[in-house]
Amino acid sequence: MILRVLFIVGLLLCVPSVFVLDHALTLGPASWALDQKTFWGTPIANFVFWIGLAHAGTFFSAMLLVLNVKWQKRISFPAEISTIAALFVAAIFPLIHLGIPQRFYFMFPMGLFRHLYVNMESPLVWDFVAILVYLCLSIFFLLIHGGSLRFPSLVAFRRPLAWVLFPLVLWVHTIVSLDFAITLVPTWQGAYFPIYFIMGALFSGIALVLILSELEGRRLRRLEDLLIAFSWGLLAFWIWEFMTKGIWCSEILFFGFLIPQLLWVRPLRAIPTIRVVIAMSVIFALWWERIKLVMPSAPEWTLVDYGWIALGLGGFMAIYFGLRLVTKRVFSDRIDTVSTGVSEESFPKKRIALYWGIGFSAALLFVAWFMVRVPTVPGVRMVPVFFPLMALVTGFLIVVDAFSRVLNRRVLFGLLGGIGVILGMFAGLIYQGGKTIFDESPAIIATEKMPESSRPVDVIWKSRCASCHGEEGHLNRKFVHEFYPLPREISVSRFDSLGVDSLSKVILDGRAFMGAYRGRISELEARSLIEYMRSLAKEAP
Amino acid sequence: MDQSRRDFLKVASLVLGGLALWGCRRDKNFSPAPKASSDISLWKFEIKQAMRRNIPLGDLVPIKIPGPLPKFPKEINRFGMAIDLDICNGCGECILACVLENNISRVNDREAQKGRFMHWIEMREGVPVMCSHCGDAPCEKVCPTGAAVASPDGMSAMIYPRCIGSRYCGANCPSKTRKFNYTDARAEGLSAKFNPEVPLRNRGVMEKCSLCVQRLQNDRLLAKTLGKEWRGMGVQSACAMACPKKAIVFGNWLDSESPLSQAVRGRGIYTLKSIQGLDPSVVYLVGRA
Amino acid sequence: MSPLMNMLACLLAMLPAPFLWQGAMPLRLRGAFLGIVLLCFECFIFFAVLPTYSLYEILPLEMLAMCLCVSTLFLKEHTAFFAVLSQCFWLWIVFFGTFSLSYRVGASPDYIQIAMLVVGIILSPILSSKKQELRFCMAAYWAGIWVLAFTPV
Amino acid sequence: MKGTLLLCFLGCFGIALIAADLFFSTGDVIASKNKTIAFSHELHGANIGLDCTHCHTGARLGYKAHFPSKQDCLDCHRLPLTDSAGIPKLDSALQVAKAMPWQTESRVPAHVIFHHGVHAKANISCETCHGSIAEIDRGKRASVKMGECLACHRGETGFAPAATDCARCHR
Repeated sequence: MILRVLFIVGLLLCVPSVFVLDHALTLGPASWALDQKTFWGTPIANFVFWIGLAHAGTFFSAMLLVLNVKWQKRISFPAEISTIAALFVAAIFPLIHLGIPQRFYFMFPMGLFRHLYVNMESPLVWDFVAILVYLCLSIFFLLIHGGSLRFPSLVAFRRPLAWVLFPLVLWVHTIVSLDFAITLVPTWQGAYFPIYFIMGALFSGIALVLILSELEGRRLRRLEDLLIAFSWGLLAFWIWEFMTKGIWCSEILFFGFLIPQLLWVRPLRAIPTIRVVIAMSVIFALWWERIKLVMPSAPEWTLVDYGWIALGLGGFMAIYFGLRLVTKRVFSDRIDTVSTGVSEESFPKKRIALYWGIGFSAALLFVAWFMVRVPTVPGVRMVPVFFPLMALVTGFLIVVDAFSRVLNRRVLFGLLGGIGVILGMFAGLIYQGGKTIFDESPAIIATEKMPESSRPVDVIWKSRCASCHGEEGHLNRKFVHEFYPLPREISVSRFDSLGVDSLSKVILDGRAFMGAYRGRISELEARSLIEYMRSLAKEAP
Repeated sequence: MDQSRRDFLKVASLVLGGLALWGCRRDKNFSPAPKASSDISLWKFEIKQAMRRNIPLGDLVPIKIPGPLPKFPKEINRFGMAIDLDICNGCGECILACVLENNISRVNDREAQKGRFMHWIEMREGVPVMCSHCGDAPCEKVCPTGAAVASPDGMSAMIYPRCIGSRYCGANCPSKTRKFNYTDARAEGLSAKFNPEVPLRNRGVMEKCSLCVQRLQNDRLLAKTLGKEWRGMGVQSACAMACPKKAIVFGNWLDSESPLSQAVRGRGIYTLKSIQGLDPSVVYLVGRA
Repeated sequence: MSPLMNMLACLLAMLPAPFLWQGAMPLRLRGAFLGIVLLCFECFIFFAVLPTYSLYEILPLEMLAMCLCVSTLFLKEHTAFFAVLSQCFWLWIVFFGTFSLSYRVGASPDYIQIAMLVVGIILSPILSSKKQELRFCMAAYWAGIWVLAFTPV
Repeated sequence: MKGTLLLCFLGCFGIALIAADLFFSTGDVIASKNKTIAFSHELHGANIGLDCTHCHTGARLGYKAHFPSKQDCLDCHRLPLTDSAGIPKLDSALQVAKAMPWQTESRVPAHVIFHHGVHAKANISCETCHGSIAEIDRGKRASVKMGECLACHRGETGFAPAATDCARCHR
């Protein structure tokens, strides 16, 4: 019942979100709090926040599965759905952030028809790749999990896939942290950011999963313990932020550290509302932390900045609770208590090792190809995309293997072929890129004066005189002899007898069949043309 | 039943009508685009407005004379500028010249209130500040698409059609001299094509001082057509040409005969403290060395 | 950072290791304990090291990583697994930390330290025998990584 | 089985990629013919050996190749040149023509500079981009695709490699 209510609340929140989205896309980045000094604003902060929340799902499903933590089964399915919901929401924000959102595909790390390659040194490219891969693998993981209800033999593939996701999720947030850590912005600096960001992401994620499990009517004491443990870890980081950069934000410490300490008090902990409120306070603290991190000195917020809250919450709630309701209806409650006869250990180990090998070689091949095409990029700067690409190939192979065991051959071929065609078409579209951009009406080419100062005389001769007089001064017989009496052959003696003045007059004003060139050839040029003709005459036999 | 259907239709048509109206608000018939004006006094007024803002300059620190770029060791040209602060009185003529040369658009009143001007040159405490064209430019490293890219001639170039507006370059620029096109200047009639050689920029792309790349390109192409070696002698940026006191000198750092090399001889070379380690090509001259 | 402080940091990092996984502590207490250990490391670095030292920002985390590495020697089971994990943690801190520094400061990552860590990750499953001497060897190896990574300013 | 599966996937991917690539690539641009005065490049060029620069005066030196002015035509057409029946028609058309009879829209976007002179200096013939005279007479326009520009500049089409730095052509 409560799920349904929250789903409707989420949908209702989507209504203002649509207006916010429309407003933001119509007006562009001018519509939220930015200026010519602060270029990254609330969308980036919200992106970091939501991608952090997304990590919780993977943490509870994949990481704890790998680490053999037993109680993860009780929460893993809702957590996985929350990952996908939060990832979709997170993916919206960087797109809105862009000045020209429709050009987002420029960040695909592939060669283009225009011989353009992305800048592999930029963390945004790593980000783009890593998040796409993360989204794909989270969907794969959920597919295997859901599919294992129908085909119990799929359970065996959960653990290998979890081993792909476990480092990937850490990698993704490390890359998000590098967006900031590599810059020259004083408040964004910190070589410790990768671990700091991962801790923050997991902290907020745990709080989210606590809320979600309360909504399912379950209480997991471990989650409360984890919340306390992480609050101390983050305290250490917040203090370190203060020690290294002098950043101190008491709200964050209050909501993010002090309030979670209430969980030590047993009677308070026993009340579900208190637990949820504490978790919300943690989530709020981390949201505010991201805002403070991205824009320490914020220009005045506009309605759009506040609208992101509705957009994020509405989108997340609509997707999460929608999916949750659907899965509940489809699988009833079986999904939450997966207990099949198949052992999770019985996956084909050798074959999985082979898949890792193929993934590794594929990523290596990509890096090698890229470094040949763009030799200026130092190889070590390609490391951040290396692992996600490897994970994508490996994960894809594992999923294909898993489903090839349970699905009908024809269905499988059809599915894979269809996916191949769709992806191929996308790749072709991106490879060709957009049409040539004529931002302005094309310039009209008409006769204009050439720059007269520096025209070399031989070029003038070729363009103006050679059509009749010939390039070498021997007449262009193809043209002249048919229709005109032949012009006189030029000779040095003739030149000297006529004199420069009278000859230049002929050039400028014309004579007999020769046209006048005044206005198209300057007097100075006429004189140098005569010099040129004289030199041609000398060379003539 | 009938009643409720009627109600539903009423509500639905109201909602649809509202949405249609909402959708029309961008329609040209509803809000016709203001007429573009190329009256220079409008730009002059805006420059005055921008100069009234009191932007702190920060410290200036001495640096070594810019040399060949490590990225392009074989190049014989590295263009740059020196701004003589002993002469400059901050009159702002350079900003106007820059605007007219590079077709820099105006901003609307709301943007002006927020101080989001597009001028590539900005007066900070009476000192003209523009992109320094760093040799080790942080903006180029973080641009995801390669729209901010180093040119062998020492410019840090901006390729507008390749820019997706991630604004990472602007965030990572320590001197904050990059300008983002927040407004759709053409739609609002705020831009004018003073110089046919320079394209107008769209909303959503970054721009900044280009070191008058069009002048360098034209000169280079002419020299190459005539088969001459090109050292950029005789090219001047718009701001250098416009400066009434000749405080801005444009030239080739690697050519000992260029006016730039002549002007900096024996002078103290300074730059903003925030970019001191980034090998800037545009520097300030203060006092004797 | 003076060589003395470097050695001191190494010792200090090993100090809490035996107590990390001792007894049956609830998860929240253990977490809080780890947080406080990290806080102590930070305070030490803050007072003992000048911020101009390029690795300053990641030193407390590196100390924590080494502490975790050494603490695996006192585990009863899964020693190798957790040794690999904590060395991966260390590698992660060093690699991505110096990676981001390479953009800002221009220094390249310390490949010797990274290589030693990778060797450690490969070696620790092999060396995970119960023999006391081998455990000592691992601890010495980690201390060696710490000391070798130090670059006098 | 799994191998065939992956082959099927990769095959479909590749075929779709090539198909989409061909589908979205832009073909040659054919301009509508100028109606006022018919002009045959073939008659003027190959037939009587006129250099392109006789009419397109900027082609060897300038930034743009330019179109001829009426005066440029009249250099030769002041006199009856052939016995062809078209000549009187042409004469009367030229009589009433504007000073600039031809105008055309540039295919080069405003943010790109293409300098004819520098390419002529590097011994790139006009046909390389504009096609043969017969093709030009059919209305083909020079193709301006960055991929094709760069293919030459990288030395992939047999010409000497040239600058591939963005700011050489973009502004």
